[in-house]
Amino acid sequence: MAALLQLKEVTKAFGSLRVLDALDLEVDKGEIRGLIGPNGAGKTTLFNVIAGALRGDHGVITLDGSEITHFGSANRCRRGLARTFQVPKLFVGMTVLENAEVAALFGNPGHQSRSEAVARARWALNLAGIGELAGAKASVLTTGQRKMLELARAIATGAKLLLLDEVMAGLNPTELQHACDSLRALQTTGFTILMVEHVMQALMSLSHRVSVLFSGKIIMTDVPERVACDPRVIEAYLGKARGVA
Amino acid sequence: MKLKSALIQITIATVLAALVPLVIHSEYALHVAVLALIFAVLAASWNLVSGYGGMFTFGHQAFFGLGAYVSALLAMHLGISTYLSIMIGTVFAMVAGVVICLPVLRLRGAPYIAIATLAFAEIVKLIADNLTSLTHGESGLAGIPPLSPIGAMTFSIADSRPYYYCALVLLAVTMVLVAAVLASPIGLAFGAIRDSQDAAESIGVDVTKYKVLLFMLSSALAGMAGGLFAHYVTVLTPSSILGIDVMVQIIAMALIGGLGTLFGPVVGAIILTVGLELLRSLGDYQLMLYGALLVIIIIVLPRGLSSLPMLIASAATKQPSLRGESWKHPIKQREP
Amino acid sequence: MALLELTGVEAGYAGVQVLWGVDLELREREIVALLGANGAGKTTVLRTISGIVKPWRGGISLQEQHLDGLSPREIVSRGVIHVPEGRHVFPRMSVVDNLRAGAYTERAWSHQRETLEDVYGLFPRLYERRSQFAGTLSGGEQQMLAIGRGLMARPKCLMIDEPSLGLAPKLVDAVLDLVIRIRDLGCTVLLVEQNAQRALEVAERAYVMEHGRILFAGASAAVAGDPAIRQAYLGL
Amino acid sequence: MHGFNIAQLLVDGVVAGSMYALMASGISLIWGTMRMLNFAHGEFYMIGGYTLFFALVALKVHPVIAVGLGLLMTFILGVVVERLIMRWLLLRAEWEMPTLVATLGLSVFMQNFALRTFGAGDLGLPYVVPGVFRVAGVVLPGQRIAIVLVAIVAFAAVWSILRYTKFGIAIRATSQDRDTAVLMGIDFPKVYMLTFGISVALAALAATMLAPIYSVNPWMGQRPMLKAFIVVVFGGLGSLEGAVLGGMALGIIESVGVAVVSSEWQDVIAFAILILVLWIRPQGLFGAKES
Repeated sequence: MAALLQLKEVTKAFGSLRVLDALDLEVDKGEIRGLIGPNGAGKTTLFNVIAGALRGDHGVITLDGSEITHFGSANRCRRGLARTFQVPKLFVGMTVLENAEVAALFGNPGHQSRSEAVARARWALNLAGIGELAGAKASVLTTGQRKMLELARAIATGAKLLLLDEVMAGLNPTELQHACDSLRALQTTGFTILMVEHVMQALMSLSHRVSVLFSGKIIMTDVPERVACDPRVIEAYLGKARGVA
Repeated sequence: MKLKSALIQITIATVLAALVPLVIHSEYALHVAVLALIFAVLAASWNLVSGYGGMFTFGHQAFFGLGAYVSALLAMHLGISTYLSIMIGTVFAMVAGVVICLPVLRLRGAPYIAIATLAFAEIVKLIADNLTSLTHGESGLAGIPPLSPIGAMTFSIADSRPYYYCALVLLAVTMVLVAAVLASPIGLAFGAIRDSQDAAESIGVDVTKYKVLLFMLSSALAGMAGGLFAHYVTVLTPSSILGIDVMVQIIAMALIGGLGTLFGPVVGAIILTVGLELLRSLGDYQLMLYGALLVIIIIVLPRGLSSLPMLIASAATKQPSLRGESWKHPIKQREP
Repeated sequence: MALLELTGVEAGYAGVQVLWGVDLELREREIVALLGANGAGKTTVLRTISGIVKPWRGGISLQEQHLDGLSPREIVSRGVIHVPEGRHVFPRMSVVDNLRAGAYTERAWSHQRETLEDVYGLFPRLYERRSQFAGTLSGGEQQMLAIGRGLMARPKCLMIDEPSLGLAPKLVDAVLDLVIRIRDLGCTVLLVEQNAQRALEVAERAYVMEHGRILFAGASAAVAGDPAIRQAYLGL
Repeated sequence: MHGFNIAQLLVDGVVAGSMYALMASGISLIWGTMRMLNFAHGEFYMIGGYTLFFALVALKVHPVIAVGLGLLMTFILGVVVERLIMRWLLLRAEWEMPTLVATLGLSVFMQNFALRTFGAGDLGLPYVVPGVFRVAGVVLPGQRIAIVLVAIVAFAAVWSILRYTKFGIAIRATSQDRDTAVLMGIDFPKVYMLTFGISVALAALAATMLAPIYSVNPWMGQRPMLKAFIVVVFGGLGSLEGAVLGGMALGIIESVGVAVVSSEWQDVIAFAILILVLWIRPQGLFGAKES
């Protein structure tokens, strides 16, 4: 299967601190890939570098075969890569539908009419399970609904690859269930998903494969069951007992 | 707001406003009305960048003054039609808007944008002050020709009525333009940029392009208002149209009506111009009132009069404030 | 006797509830670890104790006196000190000024000379670097400084949030050794740690949090052997 | 030569620069600590000028006491303004724009209040320090020497307060990381109040020194404040050293610039450079500190 997203030796340093250290990563078309790692491993930086909010110091990023290393985030989005934010950044002055509509209008390189954009926005809201909120003001949404609106906005851009940054954090159990269902539905619809998530049950049950980021490198990529049992991962998360090392 | 209902409201308001001169015969009252309309255009144009674009500029008077001076000078020295000169003045203001927009694009944080735009306005004012051979500096540019006649309608300093209609048309056109832009995809892009620049970029909005567009539109409208102003009052001094006081008035008008609302700045302009004129007995205390009003509004009614109904409603239903938020020691991320 | 006690604390931010009835107890002169995955609510517990977040319900008491409802300043002056995650030293202040800032309360300020000597005794490295800007220190040194700054307030209870974050393994050892020495000086320590294994080695007791609730509590040895902890971290 | 004496120009530049630096350091201190820009700084300067005038002319007190009264009056006014107006705005989630608007409104209010109360006329004052010294062809009026000395003393005082006192540590800690300062038990509202008071008192100090040279009127604060904005942008907002360096640089450039550009165009160039600096280095020329 061909890789949709490919990172080669991507490096990013803040001052003397190398947050990403010649990192390689490939995400295949159509998969749900989980990205885990302990606090401070560099997950958010990696996301920002992939999405274009930060530029890497080094390395090459390709999306669907074409290089996007030097593109800004708006341009990357129009090429099929959309993200959500850990703390939702909604357009609070607009309705839910308008939030998704902007994404449909501007995320897509092809010209489209207003009604097409609205239709696509509604479709995205339905996929994210918040279709019935279309007319509501974005400012009145609950945390869970905000997260889902971020997801819907990413979908509405028509992106092939969704970067989801902790979409499940702060959701209650019902919302969590809905979110999991939505993501599965998205995957069967043909989206590729790369997700950072701290709600481990959800991540482990959704992901086809999980990549583990530790001190700026991907230390392993495998199916969830094997990742969770791998001593390196347990060590990265729980730490190493003294004297064992 | 839906475009259709906005257009209907604008039409009704314009028609009603058109009847005003039939009721009011006092030349003085009409004069105040013309000023109110011109300031309404100015406040509405500033509302575009600040209220809809989220960029709080402090130099909008520069575009107003540029439009006024360029148009006045062209009409005086080249003898061209005042409408042509106003158009050229508008283009000047628009170009100036693009010029100041470029550094502003790189700035995040209201104080930096405020300083940069204020410095720009000061430059324009100083130029008007210093080019005495052209502008006569602070002693003022006098003898600006009134608007050229349109068919049978002639303009003179003695009669405010034709100017009233002229200003009303300009305001109506401005409002329709603003409403149409806001209802279009461009308006959605503006809103997205204002609410979250990061998110706007992440969904493919070309932030630079739309910010420049916003500045162009806003400065052009301000320039056009300036042109009309110049040919109405026929005397210009740098401090009367390029001073910080003008900016204070614009901000007060937009704020009192409600930033980021379609009619707010217009309502604010009318209330403040007419209201303060009614308090004429206060005479020179006007500017003091403007200053005090700004402070009071920003503390008590930061969203302007337009938020008043909402505030009353929420006070009546006694909505609890957000729990867990300690107002005494709020901990927020405050990075510039 | 309990030094610090939380009973049924519920709290959150801007209408979003994070803590759902947290009970927690610290006794005099002990180290207690507070464990759990990211986003479990550990930091919020500390912020609620230190008064930055006001509890919605439940009580917090220090030696049977109410702490909830007090301002962060009053809580600090009663001797409950929060060393924040990510160190947060004042980067453009010298090391010694950072330490003096820690002694801001009246009581601590009048004793600052002695305390400063004690802190330099614990952290000789800080003494060597005392006139350097804190921003120029290494990550490990900054962590030492953050803890030292907390000690300058002469705390009864020191709450340390993620001291090992971003530190090399050797430094993690050094920091955790210090935690023991601080306890031996008579201070109670509440340790929030990502590095659970290591935290359990130094702590007498531990609480494991998940989704804003205490999932499990007990002696360190019991917690270390319990599968619940792996579930809390890795979701299995 | 052409009638320009370089030494004289430099000395004049240092005199003007030390006053710009005083104004700018107040604006910078407020910015650094409270993260707000004070558009009314020039009006506090004006209050200092008027207080000095009335203390000297009406109360006929000793000049040193008059200057002291000017500082005290402005400090108290600053504290009151912070407590009554700024406090509410600074505690809001969205504080950047509202504080700008409030200080702008305050500026217009105070200016026009002065205009109504004291009239539009220029009030002249005798030099507080009489006498003129001549050194190697450089003319040095006593007042100007006093200005530089006072500025040096003021900076030394502010620097020492920031460096050595408990309150100074609280200011620095608050400005570098307010949320962490709270964890030390630092009462930041109090820090805000006193910082604002001290900062505007610095402006008043500049006014009491310059009033005898430039006269007192309701608009006297406008130019110095705009100049101070240029300085803080050059020096980097929030940096005291930057304010001093930037102030001196602007004073000397202006003074020497007279030899090159006629004086009425100097400000145009200064503002243009300001925009250029913001464009190229949004953090200011010397202000590399904030990442």
